Amino acid sequence: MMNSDLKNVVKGWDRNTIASKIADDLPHASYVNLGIGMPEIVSQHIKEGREIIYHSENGLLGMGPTPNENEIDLDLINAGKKPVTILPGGSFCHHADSFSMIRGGHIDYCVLGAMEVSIKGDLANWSTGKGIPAVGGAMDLVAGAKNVFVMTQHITKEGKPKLVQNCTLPLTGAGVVSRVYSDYAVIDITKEGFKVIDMNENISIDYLQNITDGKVYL
Amino acid sequence: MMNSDLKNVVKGWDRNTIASKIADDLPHASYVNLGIGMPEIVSQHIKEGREIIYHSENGLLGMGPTPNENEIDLDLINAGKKPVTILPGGSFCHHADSFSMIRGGHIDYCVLGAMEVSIKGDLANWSTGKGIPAVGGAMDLVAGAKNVFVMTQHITKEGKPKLVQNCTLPLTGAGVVSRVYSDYAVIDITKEGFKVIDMNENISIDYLQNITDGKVYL
Amino acid sequence: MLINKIKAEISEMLSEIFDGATIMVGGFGEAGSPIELLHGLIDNGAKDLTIIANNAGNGRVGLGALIGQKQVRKVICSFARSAKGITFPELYNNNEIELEVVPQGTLAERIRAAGSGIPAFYTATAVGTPLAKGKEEKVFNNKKYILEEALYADFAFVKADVADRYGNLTFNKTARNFNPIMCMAAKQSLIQVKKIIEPDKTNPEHVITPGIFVHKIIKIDNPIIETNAIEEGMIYP
Amino acid sequence: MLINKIKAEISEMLSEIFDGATIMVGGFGEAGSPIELLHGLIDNGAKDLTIIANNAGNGRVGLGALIGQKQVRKVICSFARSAKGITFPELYNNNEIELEVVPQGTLAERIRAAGSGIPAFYTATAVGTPLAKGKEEKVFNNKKYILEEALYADFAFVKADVADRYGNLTFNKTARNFNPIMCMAAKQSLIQVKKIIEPDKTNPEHVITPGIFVHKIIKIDNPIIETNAIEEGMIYP
Repeated sequence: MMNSDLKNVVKGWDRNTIASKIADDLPHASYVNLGIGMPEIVSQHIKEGREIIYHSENGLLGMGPTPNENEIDLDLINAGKKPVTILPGGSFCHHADSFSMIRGGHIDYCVLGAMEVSIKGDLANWSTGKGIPAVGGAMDLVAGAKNVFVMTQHITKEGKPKLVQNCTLPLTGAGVVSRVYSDYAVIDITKEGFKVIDMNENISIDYLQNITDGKVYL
Repeated sequence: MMNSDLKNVVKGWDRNTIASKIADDLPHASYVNLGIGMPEIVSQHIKEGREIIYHSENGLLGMGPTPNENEIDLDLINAGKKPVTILPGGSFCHHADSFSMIRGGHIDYCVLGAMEVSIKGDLANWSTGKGIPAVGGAMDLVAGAKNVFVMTQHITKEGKPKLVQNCTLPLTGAGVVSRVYSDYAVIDITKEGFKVIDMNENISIDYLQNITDGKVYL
Repeated sequence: MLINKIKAEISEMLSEIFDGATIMVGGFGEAGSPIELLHGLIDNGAKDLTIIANNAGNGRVGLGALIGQKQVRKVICSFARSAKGITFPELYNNNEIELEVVPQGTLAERIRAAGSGIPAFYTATAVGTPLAKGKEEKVFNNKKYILEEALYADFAFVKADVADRYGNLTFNKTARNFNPIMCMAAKQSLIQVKKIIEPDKTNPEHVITPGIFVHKIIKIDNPIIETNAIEEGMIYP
Repeated sequence: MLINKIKAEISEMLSEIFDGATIMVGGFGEAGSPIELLHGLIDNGAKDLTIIANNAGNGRVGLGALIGQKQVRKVICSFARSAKGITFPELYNNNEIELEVVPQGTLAERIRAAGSGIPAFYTATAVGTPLAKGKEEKVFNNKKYILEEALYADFAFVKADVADRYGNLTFNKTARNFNPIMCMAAKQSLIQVKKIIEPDKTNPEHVITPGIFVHKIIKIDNPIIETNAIEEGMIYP
């Protein structure tokens, strides 16, 4: 279990470093859905020579970057309801067709935030159990995408681990997460536990174990 | 039961007369699917002042008449695979969307041929039980259209009734037929039996009963 | 006589609305949101409504305004939380409105199913989560799925871009979203459009919603822009 | 590096085909029928195939030719009878080929279901008929429905009109038919098109099959016209 003294002692990777690690793992020509919030910056870190096609739940394939102020079209928005653009080769479709792309297993990767990820790959990211329940497309994405990547801080603001033996919050999906990218490590979900495939250069495996509720191994 | 002596004794309505009776019962602005074969001529008998929109299973709404020889486009065909045209206001769609129109209850009327119609509204029109079984869209149409009209000869070439107490051939649908238009009568399927709502001027109700296997009433 | 689904007045559009009706409301965010029809529904005054939509309204405009008028008994949606939401949270926190949360893709598919004659289908979405509670579970190819039922509606409120008098519709960019499938699922679909064209100007290859799914159309060529209306503090009525 | 799904040779298109594969073949009648890909499959020689299509081929061209080569173990279709059918009836009457008859709408919906992550759905089509035999029955709103399962495929063979290098497709008139949904249902969809355009010439509002459902494309700008080929007595190979 975590020692609360460790909270924020060692500084982890910043968001752009995490995003860049994710971007490096998205192969050329893959179809990708980036969750609202932190995952959106992944698109800024794609290596030269790779073409990635971004999908947005609201019927947009081939999503481009944020428009300039004078190019904003309120009929061209993303799943976060923010103005976006469409790239050549993109297309529009209705919501059922858009979710056929997700639910039918056609999206190669989705990248989502997390409140908790369990050692079995369970994900909780839609509800704290309080307030107005709102799920959006998260449950469809984790059930349908070929690979579910989680981009998250390793510990909560309160200093609690987000990678846990068992999720305590309502699940978004059970056994759905393939890989977690945190500020301290890149971790695959395996039958043997949290397998560390990349670790922050400033920490030890013991440190990582200490901030993780569940067995980590190299 | 029918007396075989009666076979062909009284001449019934011809095809165009039957088609015209059906056409008169299709309200203005209705969406209609006409089965391959005899039902196709119904479209030639629509009264002036009514606009009917024809649907063809292979993704064509707003089907128009047969083209002239020099206007034939082999990519513009109907469910019978014959060249057709499209009228202004028509549209193309894929097969699942086209059958959503049928199966989702959006087609107001379909008109189909029959081998047998039972007093409960069961329809057999796809298989004699011999040869290569082939069903096409018939089962979807009878299950999905709001009103299923049957256009048929009252008796078979062998002189047997087509309106029967129980179908002997494989069903297309159970309890699906609304109304039958034969060369001798127009008959509604009701709980009480075959209700005659129009009868050939040259026959009596006894004659009609004699060529029908199941109670007819006025 | 020619088929003509175009109406002149919002009141004609809404003449068959009744208390207790289930109404689908198209749009995702404000893109494709039929604000003028919703305001017409406030004027109409029908109550005890069930609303099926992706969201639960922003500010006191459109769906937000309708909910604020307490005309809505229940909302079925994927995401009822919104930075600009005022009326739904108020009523929800006072237990004055019901909420059924449905994953967005399941919502879309349940709507399409209703329009396609499918009373229920199996899906992997929400398996193992609280939203699967009470739902029939079945295994296909060693994977668990739950049974989801079709979502039917009496009316669909839709905003499209262009229509002809047959009801053939096209939409603008991501304003398409739920609108086409809601037209399929409702007994009567009511469409506000920016532009009306002659049928011979409709390209049959480009129609998104064929006229068979459309019942009444009204031209609103300069619709309210929700973002601006909320910024300007608009309150309807 | 740019995404480019366009291939130069039919053999490249078919490089991953294997014996025992399930292949969806688009087209309704000859409209949208991928004859050149089917002839490529004859040259390829893969056998023991399951074909999912609406029909079972005409003459000794395209699907009719493939069946005549005895490369097909089973056909799943709605209508295997045809005035011009030669090879399927021959094999069928000799019990050399299997047939699964599926109502046309159920066939289309089972294909779409596979592409949409729906392993099974309920439908009213075929209830009370011999084609409902062995199928699970369930009542919704006092009406009987049967459970139909998704139809998956390893490959889809499709003929489209225009493509760009991303695989965005449009079709010509009723040549659309089963093609778009088959692209969704197959692990790999192989497309022959008449014309290839630059992506910036693709109108994103008019795309019928988005590139995500397309894997390989080949340009066949002057495809065989089945009707003419059969009239002229063409026999492939």
